[in-house]
This record gives sequence, C-alpha cells and structure tokens, in this order.
Amino acid sequence: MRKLFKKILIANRGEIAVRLIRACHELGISAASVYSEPDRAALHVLKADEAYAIGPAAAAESYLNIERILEAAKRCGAEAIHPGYGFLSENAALAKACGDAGIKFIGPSPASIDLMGSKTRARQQMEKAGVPFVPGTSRGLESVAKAHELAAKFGYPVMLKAAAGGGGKGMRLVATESELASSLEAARSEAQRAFGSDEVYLEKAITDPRHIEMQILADEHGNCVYLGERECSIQRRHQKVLEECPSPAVTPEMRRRMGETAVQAAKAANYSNAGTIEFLADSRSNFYFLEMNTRLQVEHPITELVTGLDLVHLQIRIAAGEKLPFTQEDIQLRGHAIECRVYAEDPDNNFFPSPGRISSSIEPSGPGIRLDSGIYPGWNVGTDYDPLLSKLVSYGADRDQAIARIRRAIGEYVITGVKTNLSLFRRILTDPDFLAGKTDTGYLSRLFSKSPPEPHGHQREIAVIAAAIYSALDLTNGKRTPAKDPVPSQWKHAARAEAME
Amino acid sequence: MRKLFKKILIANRGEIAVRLIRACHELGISAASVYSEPDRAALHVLKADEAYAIGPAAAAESYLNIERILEAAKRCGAEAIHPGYGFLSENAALAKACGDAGIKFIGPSPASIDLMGSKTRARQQMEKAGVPFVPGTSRGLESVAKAHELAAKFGYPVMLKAAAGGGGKGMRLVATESELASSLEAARSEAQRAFGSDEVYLEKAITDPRHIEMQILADEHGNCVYLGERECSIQRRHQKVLEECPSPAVTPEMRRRMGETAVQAAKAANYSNAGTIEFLADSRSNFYFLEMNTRLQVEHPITELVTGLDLVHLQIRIAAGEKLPFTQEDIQLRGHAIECRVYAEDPDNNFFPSPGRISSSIEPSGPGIRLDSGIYPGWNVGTDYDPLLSKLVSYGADRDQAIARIRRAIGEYVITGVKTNLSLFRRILTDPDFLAGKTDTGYLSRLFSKSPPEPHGHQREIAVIAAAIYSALDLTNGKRTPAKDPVPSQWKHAARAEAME
Amino acid sequence: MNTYEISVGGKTYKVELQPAATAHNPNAELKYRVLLDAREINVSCARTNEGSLSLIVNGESFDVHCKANAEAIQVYLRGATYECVVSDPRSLRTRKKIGLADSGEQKLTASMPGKVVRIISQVGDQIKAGQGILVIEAMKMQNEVRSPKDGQLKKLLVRQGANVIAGEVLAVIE
Amino acid sequence: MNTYEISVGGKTYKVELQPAATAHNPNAELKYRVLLDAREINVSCARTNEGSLSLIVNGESFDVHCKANAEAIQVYLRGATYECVVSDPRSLRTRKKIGLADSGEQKLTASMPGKVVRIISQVGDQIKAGQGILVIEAMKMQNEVRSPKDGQLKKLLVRQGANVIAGEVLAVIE
Repeated sequence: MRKLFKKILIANRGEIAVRLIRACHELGISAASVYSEPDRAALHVLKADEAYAIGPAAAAESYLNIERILEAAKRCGAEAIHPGYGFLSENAALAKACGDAGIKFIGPSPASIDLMGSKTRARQQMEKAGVPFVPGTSRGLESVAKAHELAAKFGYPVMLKAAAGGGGKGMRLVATESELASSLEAARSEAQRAFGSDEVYLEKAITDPRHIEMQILADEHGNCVYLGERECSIQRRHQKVLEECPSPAVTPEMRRRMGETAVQAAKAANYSNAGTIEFLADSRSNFYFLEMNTRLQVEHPITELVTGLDLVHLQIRIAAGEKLPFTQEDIQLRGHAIECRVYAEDPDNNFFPSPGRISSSIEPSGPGIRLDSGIYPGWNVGTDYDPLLSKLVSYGADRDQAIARIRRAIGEYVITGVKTNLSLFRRILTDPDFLAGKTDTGYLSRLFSKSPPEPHGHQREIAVIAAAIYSALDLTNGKRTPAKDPVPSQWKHAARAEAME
Repeated sequence: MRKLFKKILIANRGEIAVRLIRACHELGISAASVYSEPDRAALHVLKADEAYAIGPAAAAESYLNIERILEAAKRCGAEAIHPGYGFLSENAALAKACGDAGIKFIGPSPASIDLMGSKTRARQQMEKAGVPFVPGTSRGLESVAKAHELAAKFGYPVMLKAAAGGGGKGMRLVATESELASSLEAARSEAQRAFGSDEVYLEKAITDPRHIEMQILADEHGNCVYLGERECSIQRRHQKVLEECPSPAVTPEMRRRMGETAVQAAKAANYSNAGTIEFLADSRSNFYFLEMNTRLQVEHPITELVTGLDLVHLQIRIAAGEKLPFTQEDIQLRGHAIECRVYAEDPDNNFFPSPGRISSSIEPSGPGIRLDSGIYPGWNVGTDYDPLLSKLVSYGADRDQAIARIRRAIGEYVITGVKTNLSLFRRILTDPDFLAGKTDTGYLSRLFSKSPPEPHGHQREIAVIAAAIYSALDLTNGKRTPAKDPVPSQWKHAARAEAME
Repeated sequence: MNTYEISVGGKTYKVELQPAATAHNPNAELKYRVLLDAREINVSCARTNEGSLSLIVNGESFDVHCKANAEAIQVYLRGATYECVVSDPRSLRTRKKIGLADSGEQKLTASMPGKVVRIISQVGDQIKAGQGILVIEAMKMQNEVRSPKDGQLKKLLVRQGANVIAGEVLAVIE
Repeated sequence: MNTYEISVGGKTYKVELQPAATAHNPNAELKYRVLLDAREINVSCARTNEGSLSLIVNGESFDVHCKANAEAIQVYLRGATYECVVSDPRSLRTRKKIGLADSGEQKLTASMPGKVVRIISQVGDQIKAGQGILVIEAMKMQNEVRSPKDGQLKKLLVRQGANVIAGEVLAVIE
C-alpha cells in the first residue's frame, strides 16, 4: 500500500492512542508514541513502533506541553501529528506550531479550531450561516443581575455554560431563581479551574432533550459529507456513558435536515478533516446547534460500524491531501451500533474513580463485538488521567440485535483489580425505557431513581461456596487461611436437604 | 425479545460451541453444553449456563455418542440441539433420533443429510438437477484395474476421493499411472480409518483450481436464498487455512450463476436451514459441484461480516419455524472479510500438532477485528481433538483494508505455551501473489517452495537483551539463574560503539 | 474436612467442604461434598486460571473469578461481585473494619488522592444518609463525598484547598 | 553487574547488565547500561505483566513476552520467537540436548502421543534431510516424521500400529 506519511506521532494516551497506532499500522505508517512518567508501561507505549518520554505526570508538563511534543516529533522525524481527543486535540496553538514546524496536523486549520473553540464567536458565525440555536445569550454574563434579567426573560429552567468549556465542565442546570447566584458562582469557579477562563453564558434549557450529534468529514478540496448521527443522550454529569447509531428518534428526513445543516456549519467554518456538530433535539424533532467538536469523537466507532468506513484512515488520507473517496450518495447506513464507555469507577460510591492494578481482564469478542481498550492485566490504573479503561462496541443487523450482543458481551467482560461501571450497563441494557428507545438527557437520573435490581440469593450462595473452595485450595497467596478454630461439624445432624434450587 | 426456544443443547466443543452459546444468549435462550472428561474446564463449559458430562476423551464415547447426548438433552429439558460443525453435525442418525425424541435438530432433515452424505448418491441427484460436475465416476471403484481404465480415459492427473469423505481425508492426487495403485490403497486405508468405509471414487483433476463455496439459507416453507461465496483455495493437505469473502476471482455475474446453481442444488435436496455448496472453479470461471456441507461452516463468520447477518441466529429462527426475514434482493454484500484459522501446530516441524498449556494469550481487537476463540490462559490444549485454537477474522471496506487489518491483528496476537501457525499467516499476508489475489489450491505449496523470510538480526539482539534482563529480574521462577562463573567484564575495553541500528 | 464461616452482604454462612475426588491435571475435575448451613450440595469444581474456578452445581455452570485482598475474597460471578469475609483469626478485626454495623461513630475517608475544592456541611450539622459533606476533585472530576448514615457531623478534618491522600480521614459522623 | 552468555539460532552473545535506575512501582522504568559483545547500549525497561517486558532502545519500542522452560527462555518479539539459551551450570547439557551440532547420531522422537500408521523408510536406507521415515496419526491428522539430516537409517524402534508416547525415540539416523 502506498505510504501516506512515513511516520506519525500520536500526541495522546490510553485507548485512543492505541486505536490511532492501529490505524497507522494498517496504513503501513510507523507510529511514534509519547508518554509521561507514570505511562512508561502504558499500552500505547507497548503497541507503538517508537516511544518518547515527554515529562512528568502532570498533563500540563507532558500531554499538554506543545513544546515537548513538537520536540519529540522533530527528533523522530514524524511527518504528521495526530492529537486524538481531549488534551491538545482542540488546541489551535498546537495546530499552528505544527504548521510552523512543517509537520502536518491531522485535523482542521488553527482558524477553524479557534472559531469553534469560543462558543460565543462560534455562535455568531453559525447564526450567520443559518444554523438554528436555542434562545439565549451569545456572550459571557457580565453580572449576576444580568443573569437574573435574562433567566426571567427566557423563563426557567435555564442552563449556564462555560464559554471556553466542553465535556460538561463549568455547566449548571438552574431550575429556580433562588439557585441562580450560587450555581453561577460554582460554574465560574469550575470553568476557571478547568479552562483558565471563568466566562460563563446562559441559555434557555430544553427539558429532557435528546443529545444528538452529526459526524461530518471534509477534505482540503472543499468536499464535505455527513456520515449520520449518534444518539448521545445517556449522560451522567454531562459526560456521555452510552451512545448509539442511528438514533431511535431520527427519521431519514430528519437525518437529512441535520446532516445538511451540519455540512452548512462545517463549510461556514472552512472546516476540513473529521468533525462533529452536537445538536440538542426536542420531542418534536426540532434541533438546535450546541457546539462543534473539531476533532475525532470518543464514540466514533459506532459510526464506523454502521457506515463500514474507517474514520481514522480517512482522517489521515485527508491530511495527506487526498480527496474524499466517495460522495454523499455513496454513504449507506447499515444496521445498528452501540458503545459502552467502561470506566474505572465505583457505581456503589457515586461513580468515584477507582484506581488500582488490573489483576485480570477477560475481554469479550465474537460476533458483532469490537473492543477498543487501553489496559492490560498488570497495568496500574493511576489517578493522573481520565479513568476510561475501554470502549465496548457492538454491531447488529438491527437495534435489538446490537443490544442483545452488547448485553451478551458485557456479561462476558470481567475486570478484576479495579471497580468498573459494567454493572451500570447491565441495568441500562435491560431497562424497559432504554429498550423502547426512550432516552433523553434525563434518562440516567430517572434510572437511578428506580430501585436497583435485587441481589441474587442463589448466586450469592454459589459465591460463598467458591470462596470456601478458593480458600481450601489456598489460592489466596497466604492472604486467607482455613479457620484456626473450626466450628463443630454439622454432618452428624445434617438434614439431607434438597439440593439448592 | 420473544424466546424461540427456552433451552438449546450444544453438541460440540471448542470455538464453535462458544460461538453457538453466544448466539443463544443473544436470543435470550439458555445454553447447555456437554463435555468429555478432559474438557471439564474447556471454555465452552465455562461460558454455558449448564454443562453435562457425557463420557471419556474418545470422541466415539462422548461427542460422537448420540445416546449420551440425547440423554443429556432430555435430562436438562433442551428443546433443540445444535450440532455445530464436525462431530455429529452431518450425521443423519442424530437428526432422526432428535425427531423421534421430540427435540428439534437445528439443521436439515435426515433425508437431506443422508443424500448429501453419500457423494455418489448426491452426484446422481445433483446431475438430475442440472448441477455441473467434474468428469469422473459417480460410484466407488471396484478394482485397481477399473481405476487404471478410468484414469486413462479422463487423462492424468486424477483425484481419488472417499465416498463417505470430507475434510480431505481419504483424498489423493495422482499425477502419473505409476502412483495410482499405491495411492488408491493409501486413500482406502485412510478412508476406512476415518469413516469406517473404504469406498473410494475417481475423477479428473482440475489443476490449480480455485475452491469456492456458496452459502445458502433455506427456511422450512420453501424459501431459499444464497448469501455470496467464500474463496477457500488456500489449503494445506486439503484443509482450509485462510478464507475470504468475496472471492477476488468472482464477478457479480459469476456470483449470480453460482448462487442460482446452489439454490437449485438445495431445492433438489429438499434442503432447509444453513448449507454450503462447494465448487471447484477453473481459470475460465467454469465451476463444478464438489459437495454440499449440510451444516454451518467453520468459515461462516466472513459471510456474516460482509452480509451483516448472523447465520446462527437465522439457523435458530429457521429451526423454530420462522420464515426467512428477507428475499434475495435484500441481500447486499458490503466490504471484504478474511479469516485465519489459528492452530496449535509447529510451522517449523511440518505443522505437527503442538499440545500444551496456554500460558498467555494476548488477543487482538479494535477496528474490523473479530476473534472467535476456544481457549484461555491456563487452558491445556490436549491431543484428543482438532488443534484449532481460534479463528481470527477481519472486515474492511475493501480487500486491501481487510488484509491490512488482519495483518495488523496477527501482529498483535501473542499466544505462549503452545506453538502456533501465526507465522504462516504473516508470510501469506505479505506475499505478492496473495496480495494480487492469485490464490488457487496449489498456492500454499508454491509459497512453501519460496525461501522463508530472513531472521531479523536487530530483533534477535533485542531478544538477547530481553532474555538477559528477564534472567536478571529473576522472572524465571528458578528455571534460570545468573551465570555462576561470570565471564570477565568487557567494560574496561569497551569500545564506545555506535548504538545499534 | 475444611470448615469456614463466610460473611457476605451482612449474612453469614457456615460452610464445610469434603473433597470427594482430586485432580490429576491442572484443568481436571475436583469434586466436593459441601454443607452450606444445613444443606448438602454436590459441587464439581475445576481450576481454570490463577484465581479462577469453574463450578458446576446440579448442572448449572458458573465461571468464577476470585481475588483476595486484606479484608475479604472478592468473588466475581455472572457480572456481580460478592465481598466474602472468610472467618479466621483476623476475621473479627476485619468485620469491624468494613463496618457491618452502622451504629455509633463513622469515619469518612478519601478513597483516592485528590484536592478538597468545596466544603458543603459544617461541624454540628444534622446530616441525612446520602447528604453531601464536601467535594473532592480527582482525575479531573469533582466528586461529592456523602454521608453513609443519618447523624451529626462531629468533626471536619480537612480545609478547602487541602490535598488529601487515599485513606485519609475527612470527617466523622455520629 | 550481571554477566550472561546467551545463544540463539547458533550464535552466542556475551551480555553484561548494569542497572542504572530501579523502579518504585510495578510499571515503572528500569534503566540498564548493556554491553552486547563489545557495543554499549542504553536500554529503558519496564515490567508489564508476569513474564512480559517493555523495552525502549534508541526510541524503538519492543513489547516482549518471555517464557522459560527447562532448555531455554523463549522470547516472543514482534511476531517472532527466539529460543535463548542462557549460560549457567546447566548450559552445556542444555546445548547438547537441543543439538546445535548435527553431526553424528541423531534420534528422532515423537513430539506427541499418537499411533504409527505407516513405515516409509527401512533400516539401512540412505536418507536425505527432509525425507519421510514414518507416519504418525494424532489429533485425527496423519503427520510424516522426517529426517533432520542426510545419513543412514540406523535403527527403527517402532512397528506399524504401535502407539507411541511423547518423547519416545522412533528411529536413529547417522
């Protein structure tokens, strides 16, 4: 296969870095990783052809350090840099620095990133292009008084959002006037910590909306297509948990309208490479522009399964100057795909991160299952970065089959050593509302308000027997020993009871 | 999801049993496994909801024992039995016994199995239906003299085949008259051992033909469709090694002709459920009927990836009396798929089986990769059954991408504890003839006649360093110790040599 | 004959094992007669991998994965995790540590390193179970530390902005 | 300082290790100054999982998996396997056992249990390397046992129909 680039530097870590390395290898491109101190043995280092240390644990001094990353790229002679998602992926300064250094940044131009990076400027531009918006301010709030005035005008509930924000940080839903002041303060402090700017704006909240996003792909020759939507309504604290493609709520007609709007938006931003326009959709299939993510999305695999395309291959080809190898008419959605984001967090403790050493990981596979993982047995999940372990993705001929397969796969997935949110997916994937496709951004809180599934008495007895045998076989490496003072045997007065049922 | 059957008994072992269990779970059906003594801890026992011992290691007393299997099915109240492939999958007696016991056999009728089970009878029936055949006898050879007469008539080379045969056993290619007698004897003794019948017939050999098979699916209401072909020419000792779908040699027009012929053949056999018609194709895209496999094929996953359908789900639905949910027009092939059969065998020792305990298994995943595995770390690969470990399958938007992905996945796949044929796939997947789609049944012997890839000097030095560090860290559990009589240090006269290149 | 007292989810079982057959190879079958409280159960067992067992009980197959830590044996089974505390000389201390009883004083500890970014409740407040006490930021996420029980906030041992380490006591509820 | 003599594929290397930095956690970096024959190489190493190492040499990353058996350490590296015989008191015996020299008498042994279904060559025959001696059926497959070298078939120790066990000597070539 013709080489597009000889070598690409992956400016990221975790599962996405591994996924990018795989794409490089599939295209005959050498992949160079960078790593911070605690990541010396991370999976993205193991899988790469080359790996370079770029600093200590603190992201600001490693994965967010443009200088060190460019230094590594120059040192190893990388012809391009792929930023993945998060970290520097939406940082115009990196894109610009790459350009200055004669290294291809695999993503849009600095100008496009800049534009979409500021919610307020993006809004002005998009409104010009005729993209629909939720009523609200397009500028940061100068005062609490102004906030009260606007909230009163739009009517409660209202939403507060960080201008520089993303991923739900610095975001607050305000239900009544009394909460407004404190929520604004909280949003500002969180925004300051997260983005170094406390600019926060306000808009009317669409209650129980769906969060639906549209994938677009644009080459550097003015061609742009949309690849269908992703339903991302199932969120916890504004963080996506489970996504599916297509959305149960989107008709072909709505898909076309959304897709064409997304292409409009991309063209208005002179956009190139892969991008995603996030929309808020109400129950009457109106949709409003939320933001544009100027990078590869975490949940891109579900679009790949339904379109049969490889978005990262296409990103690289576009960056190499190739034209899109297809037109809008060639894009056919087939079947249904679902993604579960598997995190090291404790569902029984408010999903608090659960770091630790992975002692075993039994990974599901088989029909319709794809696993994009960033861990391996023996790897120590630290506290320095996002606790995402892997993305479990299923494909099915229809939604029922996709659900059935990922439910089956979740059942096979065993991770020991850290706590995970796998049990959350078991709940979602058997929940009648989810099965009926009734998912909006309020879905999870409604699910949590339902009583959790009963503990399984029969299984608990099996677990007890297993624990006893495990102890008897002394597999505990001395951590457990048989009882020193055995309780008197019951065999003598053992009622020959029925076997367990 | 509506339950088709409450419980299905899986009359098989290894990766296919696991794959069937997965299908049951996806359809909300409880899966019961059976196991022989050495298989007590086999993966298909671990993954099943229920598991029943059916006898000792010898297949004849366990996996081939109809009585014990039916006994288990009745005991656990299974409503249906899926035979997988191999073992009893093409045994009419099991199908009949199931019928008598009121248990649904997931496959065709005993009559269809019987008919296709005898190559000679099948040939008579198929010829009536107008299915094309390679010139040859349709009956067993009564004598060596007769063999000589026929071979002379068709002209050498000729092929000898066991009438009750399959999987290449009792098969011999005879190039010249001098070999005929000894080859016939060898074929007969092998046929006797393998099938309990030494009936062997003779036909003209098509030199360097392609082995292409057509997947069909028929319900019990007279509907039958074809799902596209599989290219299975890459064989060693008449055993398939790597398969792909579609075949690089098949045009849409040839696919239609082959498919319609296959449907003809199936209808002539009153066939229902999934089946495969194997054809021999010559370089001028003529094709000849070889045999019909009245069961699920090992290589069915590549058809699933390209059609987007789940053949096992459909087998179960058909057995439950459902009609095919689609017509021929609905079947669309998209993209390309490749399967590699990973065996525990030693490529450096004539692919001799290599039993042992799996000490580690690092499984590939990610974009376009499916792994149907029957092993796990800690599992002991025995000598009682076929040494197939897993099937690695890739999907790509086109053949190049499918090749690139499976090559990438093979590179990630690490199995320690037994020897595997993974290195064979590395050779095939970088071989110019394979990349050009030039594959026929003579492909592998041609590949083996080429000189193997050079050992990698630089990598060997890395391996040496790794072995030294491994010893120094004393990770060898006492199997290795640092040198007792250290050779004198070279540091003093160490030339500050260049770093390795 | 091995005898154990095993507590899981607040319930305690008495378990006796009688090996009925032993293994001749790593994956081979081990048979046990098990007395669970008063009921006799025949169990087929096989070792699969380090810490992992296959159990078959009346035909039902269970793929079980165990991991021992200082407090208990964690048993992973069909997607659920069971914390099994096996009785031994350390068991009393152990039970106290994981606090089966929720009467009396209760310490709130940090389950991982992080930074205290907000204090929600003040010393002396009456607290309901599940009510937020303070907020810790770790792994780039803000996490509210909540009270496990109704009671009064006795002590608050950290200030806003403080960095805490895993296991550090943050507050005391009574 | 550790010194080793390591043979792989007939070539023997002299290796000296000088630990330059040690690890503070399981996945942390270990640095070595390595002297491979006369060349000095700086190696960054990290333990990943039992028997597995990550090596970085001049920026090149290697995911390595090692497994020790009685004869050697098998090193899996980028799809290739290297049988590394590390010198120690047992090394001489070891080297002989795996027979680097192919002069003199050579025993053919069964690599797994099976049944002798055909004898191809007779005692006294002149045999070429790769020529078939006999056929063993195992795992439902017929496998031809071939001569590793040119020579004469000295002894044939099994008859057609005989069941053989792994390691059993089948024939002797000289």
